[in-house]
Amino acid sequence: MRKRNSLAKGKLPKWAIWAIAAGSIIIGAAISTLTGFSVAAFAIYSAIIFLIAASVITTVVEGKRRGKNAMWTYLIYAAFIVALIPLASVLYTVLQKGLPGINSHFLFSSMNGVTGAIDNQTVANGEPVIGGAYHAVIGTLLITLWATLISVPVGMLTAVYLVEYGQGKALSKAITFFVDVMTGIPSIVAGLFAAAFFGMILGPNARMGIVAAVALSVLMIPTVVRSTEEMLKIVPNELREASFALGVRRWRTILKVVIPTAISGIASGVTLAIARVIGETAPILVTAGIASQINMNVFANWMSTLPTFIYYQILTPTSPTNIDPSVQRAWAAALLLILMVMALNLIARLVASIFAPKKGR
Amino acid sequence: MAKRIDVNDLNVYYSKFLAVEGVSINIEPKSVTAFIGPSGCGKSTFLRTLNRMHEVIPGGRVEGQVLLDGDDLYGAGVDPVTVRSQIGMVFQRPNPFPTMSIKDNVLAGVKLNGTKISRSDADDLVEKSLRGANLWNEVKDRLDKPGSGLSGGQQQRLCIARTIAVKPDVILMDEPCSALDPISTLAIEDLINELKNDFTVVIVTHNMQQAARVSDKTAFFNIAGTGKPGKLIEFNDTTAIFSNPEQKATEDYVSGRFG
Amino acid sequence: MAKRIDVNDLNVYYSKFLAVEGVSINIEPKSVTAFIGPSGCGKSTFLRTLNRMHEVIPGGRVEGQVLLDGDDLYGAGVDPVTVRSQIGMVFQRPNPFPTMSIKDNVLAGVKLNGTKISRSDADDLVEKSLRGANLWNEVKDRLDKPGSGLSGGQQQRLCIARTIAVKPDVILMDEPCSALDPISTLAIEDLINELKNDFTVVIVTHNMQQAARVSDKTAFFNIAGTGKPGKLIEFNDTTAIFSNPEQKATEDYVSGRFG
Amino acid sequence: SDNPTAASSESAAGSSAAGVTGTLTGIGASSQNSAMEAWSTGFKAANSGATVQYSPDGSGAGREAFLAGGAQFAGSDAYLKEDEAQKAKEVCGPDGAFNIPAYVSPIAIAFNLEGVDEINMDADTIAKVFKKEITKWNDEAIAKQNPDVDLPDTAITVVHRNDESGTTENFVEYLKAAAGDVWTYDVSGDWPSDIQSENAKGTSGVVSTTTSTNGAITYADHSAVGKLSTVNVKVGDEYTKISAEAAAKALDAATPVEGASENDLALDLKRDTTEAGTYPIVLVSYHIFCSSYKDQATVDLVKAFGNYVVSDEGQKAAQDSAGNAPISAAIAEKAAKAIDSITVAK
Amino acid sequence: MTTNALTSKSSTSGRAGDKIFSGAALAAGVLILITLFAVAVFLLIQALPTFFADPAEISGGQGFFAYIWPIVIGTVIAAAIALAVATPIGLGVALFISHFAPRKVAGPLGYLIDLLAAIPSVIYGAWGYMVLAPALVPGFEWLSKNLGFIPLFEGPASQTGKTMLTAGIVLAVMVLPIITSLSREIFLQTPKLHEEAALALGATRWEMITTAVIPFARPGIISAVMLGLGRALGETMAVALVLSTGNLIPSLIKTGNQTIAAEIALNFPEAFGLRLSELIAAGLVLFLITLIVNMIARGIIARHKEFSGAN
Ligand SMILES: Nc1ncnc2c1ncn2[C@@H]1O[C@H](COP(=O)(O)OP(=O)(O)OP(=O)(O)O)[C@@H](O)[C@H]1O
Ligand SMILES: Nc1ncnc2c1ncn2[C@@H]1O[C@H](COP(=O)(O)OP(=O)(O)OP(=O)(O)O)[C@@H](O)[C@H]1O
Ligand SMILES: [Mg+2]
Ligand SMILES: [Mg+2]
Ligand SMILES: O=P([O-])([O-])[O-]
Repeated sequence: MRKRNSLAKGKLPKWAIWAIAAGSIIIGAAISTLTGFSVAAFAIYSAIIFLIAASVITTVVEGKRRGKNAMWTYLIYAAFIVALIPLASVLYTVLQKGLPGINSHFLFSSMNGVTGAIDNQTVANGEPVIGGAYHAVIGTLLITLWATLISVPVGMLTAVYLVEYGQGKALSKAITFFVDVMTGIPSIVAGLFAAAFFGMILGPNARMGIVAAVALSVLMIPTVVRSTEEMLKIVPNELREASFALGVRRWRTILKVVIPTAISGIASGVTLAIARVIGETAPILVTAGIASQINMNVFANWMSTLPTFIYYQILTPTSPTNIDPSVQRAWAAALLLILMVMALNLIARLVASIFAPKKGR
Repeated sequence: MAKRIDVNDLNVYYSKFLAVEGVSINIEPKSVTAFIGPSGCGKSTFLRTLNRMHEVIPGGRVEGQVLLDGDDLYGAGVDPVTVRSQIGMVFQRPNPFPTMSIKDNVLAGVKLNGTKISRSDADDLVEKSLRGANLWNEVKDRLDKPGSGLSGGQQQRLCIARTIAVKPDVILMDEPCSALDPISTLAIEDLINELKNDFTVVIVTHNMQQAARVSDKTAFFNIAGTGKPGKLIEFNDTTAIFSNPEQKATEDYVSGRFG
Repeated sequence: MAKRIDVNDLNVYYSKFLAVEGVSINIEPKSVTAFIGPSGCGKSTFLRTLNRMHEVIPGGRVEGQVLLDGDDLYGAGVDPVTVRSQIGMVFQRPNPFPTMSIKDNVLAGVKLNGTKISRSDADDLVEKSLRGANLWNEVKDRLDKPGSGLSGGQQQRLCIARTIAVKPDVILMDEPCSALDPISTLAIEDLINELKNDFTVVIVTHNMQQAARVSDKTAFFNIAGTGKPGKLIEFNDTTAIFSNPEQKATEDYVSGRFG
Repeated sequence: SDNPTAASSESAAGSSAAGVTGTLTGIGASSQNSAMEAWSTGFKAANSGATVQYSPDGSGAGREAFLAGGAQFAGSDAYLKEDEAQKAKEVCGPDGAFNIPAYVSPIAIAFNLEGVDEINMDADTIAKVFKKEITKWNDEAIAKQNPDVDLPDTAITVVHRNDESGTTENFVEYLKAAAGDVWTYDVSGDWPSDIQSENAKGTSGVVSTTTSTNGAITYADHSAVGKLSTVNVKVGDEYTKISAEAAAKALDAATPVEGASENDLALDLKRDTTEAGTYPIVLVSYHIFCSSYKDQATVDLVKAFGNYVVSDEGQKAAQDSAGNAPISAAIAEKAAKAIDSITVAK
Repeated sequence: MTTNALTSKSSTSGRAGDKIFSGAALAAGVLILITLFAVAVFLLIQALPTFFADPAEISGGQGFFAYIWPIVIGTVIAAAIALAVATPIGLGVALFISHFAPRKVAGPLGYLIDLLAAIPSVIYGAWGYMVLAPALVPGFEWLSKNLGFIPLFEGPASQTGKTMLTAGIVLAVMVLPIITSLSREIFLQTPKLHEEAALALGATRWEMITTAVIPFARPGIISAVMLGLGRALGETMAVALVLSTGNLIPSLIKTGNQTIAAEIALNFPEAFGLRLSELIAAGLVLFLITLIVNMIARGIIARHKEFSGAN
C-alpha cells in the first residue's frame, strides 16, 4: 500500500452525510411524536437537527471553514425547498380546484345571460356548470396587448435614453430615481389616476378597455424600463464602437446592434412586466368596469378581464345560494390565467432564442 | 483611395483632463505608421481622434486640426459619420457582431446604414473583402454561421474585412494582435503588408518587433508621469527610430529588452 | 515551501471532448517551467488541471494522476479547496476584487483561512507580499483605495501579491503579461525570477522571448487540428528547446518569427 | 360564444320588436349584483336592442358616480343622504333624484356550532355577543333563552366585515335601535373599531370564514349563508325565524322618510318593532334614478328598466337568482308610479 | 478658402434620423416624469380636503394623523415581514439556481419560480385564507404557548390564522419571485474572473460567494429588494382577503393591524366625499413612504460606489 494521501487529511467520508441525515430523521420523528405528531413538526425538527448536526460534525472533522461552507450549502438548499412549498401548494390548489372547470364550454362561452337562477338549476339537477370565461380571456388579451403596446415603446425608449443618451445628465438621474418610485405606486392608485385622467377628457366614468390599458401601463413601464436598462447596460461598448467606426449612425446602431444583442434579456423583462400586470384586479375594476358579454372593442363599452372575473365570481357569486358554480369558474379562470402566462413565457423564450447572440462553432 | 492625414498641434481632453498635448504629425498615404510608447501615454486616445471616435466617450473633445487630404475632420458642419465611413478602425479585442452571421458581419457597414444592395453585389463585396482580409478560404463554406464561432485570429481578420468592405481611405488599428497567438499574429501582419497597397494604415502596438516588421514610419509617444499629458516625442522612419533615434527617451524605450 | 509536481498520463476532458491527451511531465521545485504552443493546443486547460481549477468549468474532468510531492491531487477524499490553497494561480487578465481595497485584496486569501490575524501581522504580511510582488513602493500610500484604480500592470502584480500572501507551494500563471505594456511586463518578468527562489512557478506564454528569458524548462504543446486533442510534444531545458529541439514541430514553432 | 345558455330568448326577443334600445349604465351596491344579473338578462330578453351594464363597485361608489354623471342610475344599500339629495339637483334637474326600493333581503345572524342548528336570541344578547361581552356559547344569557338546546363550552368567535358595507350598516342600525343600551356605537358601514374581532372581506368572505371556524358567528345576506345555521331573533314576545315573508312584513311596516318628495320612496325601517312574525334586520337596496334625463331615448330606457325591476316578473326573476325577498305589491305600485313620472329635462 | 469636402458628403436625412430618434427617447423619458408628476398632483388635489377638514370629521374622529399612523405602521410591519422572509429565501434560491443546482435543473427551476410572479393577487389572497391561514393555526398556537412572553407572539392566537404574520407570509411568497429572478440574473453575471480568483486562492464555494459574488451583486440585490418592497407596500387584494384587520397591536398572531393599500381597497367602494379624500391621502402617504425608502436605497448604493463591481 502507498502512504496515505496527505491532501485527503481530515475529510468526512461520503457516506457520513447520509448517516447524519438518517439519524436526524429518526430523532426528528421521535421528538415530533413526543410533542404530538404532525408532518410539519416532523419535517421542521428533522431539518433543524440535520442542519445543526451536519454543520457541527463537518466543523469538528474538517475545520471551521468547511463547516461554515457546509452550513451555508444546506441553508441554501433549505431555502430552495422552502420556496417550493408555497409554489407547490398554490399550484396544487389552483389545479385541484380549477381543473374540473376547464372544458370547451368554459373556454369558449361568455357569461352573457347566465343568472343565479341558471346556477341554482344546474346545481339542483347536477348538470355541468353553464357560462364561461371567453369574454374575460378576450378582455385580458386586449387590455394587456394595449398596455404592452403603450409601455414597451415608452419603456424601451426611456431605457435607451438612460443608457445611450442621458449618461451622467441630471435628467437621466431624475428619471432613474422616479422610475424606482413608480414601482411603488399601489395598483389601485394607478387605476384611480387613469380613471380621473380620462374622466377629465371624456367625461365622468368613461370606462373602457383603453383606460384600463393606460392604468396598467403606469404599473408596467417601470418594470420595462428597469429590465431593459439593465440589459442594455451589459451590451459591451465595443460593439457600439465597432458600429460607429463603420460609419453607422447612432440610432441605427442602437436599433440594429445594441437592441438585438440585448433582446433576449429585454424579452424576459417584458414578459415579467406583463406577468406583473396581467393579474391585476383593483385598477381594472375602476377603469374597465365589468361585463358578462364579449366586447372586442377597447374604445367603447365595459370589459371584463380574467382577474376581475375571478374577483367577482368569488366575492359576489352569481347565485348567492349556490356558490359552487361561481367558485368553480373562478378557479378555472385562475388556472387559465396561469396557463396563459406560461404560454407567454414560452413565447418570450422562443423569441429570445431566435434573436439571441449566436454562440458556438 | 488612400488619403494622407495631417495633424496640427492637437490637444485631446477627457472633460478637463488633458490626455494628449500638442501633437503634429504627417501621415503619408499608402504607408504603415506605427505608434509605440508606454502604457497610458495616449496612443489609443490619439488614434481615436483621427476618426472622431474620441468624442463617443462622454467628455471627450479636442483642440487643433486633423486634415484628411486637406479637409478638416473637425471643421464646422462635418458629420462624424462621414468621417468614420472614410476612416475605418480595428480594435484591440476582436468584436464581431454576435447576432450576425459572418456574411452579415462583413456587410454590416453597408447594411446597417440602410443602403440597399443587390444580392449579387453583396456576394461580390463579401468575397472581395474576405479575400482582402485573407479569410476567404477559411470561411467560404460557412458564411451563414455566426461570426463569434471563429477563433480569435479569424475574428480579428473578420473585423478587418468588415472595415475594408466600406472602402475607407484610412484604416486605424489599436493593438490588433495583442489578444492573439503567434500564428494569428503572423497572419495579420502579412495582411497589413498587403493592405498598404490600397490603404493608409495606422497601427498602435506594444510589440516593438511588430512595429519594426510592419511599419514604414514609427511615432514614439511618452508621458512624463501620471496626470501629465502624453506627447509625441519622435516621429521618423522606422529604421531610424529603432537603429538611430534622436531622443534619449526613444532610445531608452526601444532598447528595452521587451518582447 | 516549493513542491514538485509529477503528472502521469493525464487526459483532460470538457464533457465528452478530449482537450488534452496523455500528458506526463515532471516539474521540479524552485524552478520556472514555461508552457508554449499555438492557440487552442490546451496549455491553459492543462495548467488549470494542476490546481483543480479545471473542474470549476461545467463538464470539466480528468483521467490520470497529478502528484504534488507524491500526493495525488485527484485522490479519493481530496478537497479541491486544500489543493488550491497550496497551488496558487494568476490569470491572463488581472482580476483584483473590485469591491476591496488594495490591502484587502492582498489579504483576501489569508482572511479566508479564518485564522484571526492581528493588525500588525496583517500589515507585515501586506508589506511583505507587496514587496515580493514589486508593488510596495507604488501603492504604499494608497492601500485603502480600491484595487481597480491601478494600472493593468499594477493590478497583475497585485494579483501576484495576493497569491503569494497565502504562501502556496506552487504558483501557476496563465499568460500573465499578455494584457500588459512592455514596462509592466518587465516588472513581472523580474518578479518571476525572484519568485523561483521560494516557489515552484509554471507559466503559460505566447511570447517565446519571454519563455526564453524567464524559464528553466520549457514544454511545447501542439495540436494536430481542430477537434483533435492537444499533446505534449517536447519537454526539456529551455536552452535545449530553443537552440536544439528534438522534434521537427518544436523547431518549426520556435523558429517562427513571432514576437 | 356569447350565448352560453343556448336560450331560446334570442328568438323570443326577436319577436318583441316593441322593445327599447340603448345601453343603460348603473354602478352601485354589490348586494344586488346577483339580482341585477337576472334583471339585465330578463330585460334584454324582452328588449333585444337594450343592454344594462352594472358594476357592483359598492353603494358609495355608485352614488358618487351617479352624482358625477358617470352612471344613469345607482344601486345603493342606503338612500341618498341630505347633502347628496341636494347635489342630485345639479345633475337631475330641480326635482332631484329619487330612491326606489328594488331589492329586499333579510340579514341573517349565522353561526357555526357543531351539533346546534337553531338558537334563539333577543336583541340585547345579540348585541352583547357581537360586542364580545358574551364569549362562550353556553353563557347564561344564551342558555336561558334556549332551554332545549345542549350548548357546548365553545368560545364565540365573532366574524364581521372588514370592508365598509351596507350589510354592516343595516345590522348595526338594528342593534342600535333594538338594543341601544348595550350597543352604544355610532351607526356606520364600518364595524366599530373598538371591537377587535375576526373579520373578512365581502359577504362570501365572512361566510367562508365562519363556515371553517367552529364557534363562529357572523351576519350576512340570508341567501348567502349556505350551510350555516341562523339565529331566531326575538321580536315582541316571540322568536322570529328568518324568512322572506317575515322580511316583507318589516318592509310593510316601514315609513317614508321624513320630508321626502312624493315620488321618493326612501324608507325608514322600524327596527325595534314588536309585531310578532316580523324579521326586523332587513336590508333594502334602492335604485336611484334622476327625475329627468337629457333625452327621450334615455327616459324610455330608464322607465322600461325601472318598471321591469319592480314588476312581478322582475321581482320573481331576482328571487329565483338571488334568493331574496320580493317587494310588496303596495310598494311596487308606488314605485311604478314614481318611475312613470320621469321626464325629459327642459 | 477651399470648401471642406467632408461637409458636402454628409447626408442631412441621416442626421434627421438621429435627431428624431434621440428626441423620441428623450420624450419617452420626459413622459414618464410627467406621468409621475401628474399622479402626484392627482393624489395631492384629491387628498387636499382631508388636510383642511375638521379633525372630528376624519375617521376615528381625531384627525388625519391619528387615523393614518397605525396603518402606516401596519404597512411597514407587513412589508418588513415580507422582506424578512423573502429576502434570505429569495437570495438563497437565486444562489441555488446560479451556483449550486446542476445546470440542467437550474433553468426549469428558475422558470418555475418565475411562474409565481404570474399568479394574480386574488388567487394569492384566496389561497392565503383558504389554505395557508388554517395551516398556520397550530404554529401560531405553538408560538403563543412557548414564546407568548414576547409581545410579537402574545396570545391568544387567532383561530382562523388570518393574522398579520399570515399576510406577511403571503406577501413574501408574492415578492419572492421578484427578488429571486432579478438577483439570479445578477449572480449569473458575476465575472468568472473574480469567481475563479477566489477559488484559486483556496476559497470554499461559500467563501467564493462572499468574496466575489455578493460584493459584485450588492447594488443589484438592493434594487431587487426595493422592487420587491414596492410590491409588498402596494399590494392590495391579497392583504384585503387574508388579513383579519383591526387596530394596531404588537402581536402578529392575533387579529389586528391594517395596511394602507388594503385600507384603500376595502373602503374605497363605499367611500364618498371626505372619506374618499382620506383614502387618497392614505395613498399619498404610501407614495411618500416609497419615495423615502428609495432615497435611502439609492444612498446605500451610492455610498459604496467607489468599490462597486461596475468596472
Ligand atoms: N475614458 C477615459 N476617461 C478619462 N480618462 C481616460 C479615458 N481613457 C483613457 N484615459 C486616460 O488617458 C490617458 C491616455 O490613455 P490611453 O488609453 O490613450 O493610453 P495608451 O497609450 O493607449 O495606453 P495602453 O498602451 O495601455 O493602451 C491615460 O492617462 C488614461 O488614464
Ligand atoms: N470551457 C470550454 N468548454 C469546451 N471546450 C473548451 C473550453 N475551453 C477551452 N476549450 C477547448 O479546449 C481546447 C484547448 O483550449 P485552451 O484554452 O486550453 O487552449 P490554449 O492553448 O490555452 O489556447 P490560447 O493560447 O488561445 O489560450 C480548445 O480546443 C478549446 O476550444
Ligand atoms: Mg491603448
Ligand atoms: Mg489559454
Ligand atoms: O352589499 P354590501 O355593501 O354589504 O357589500
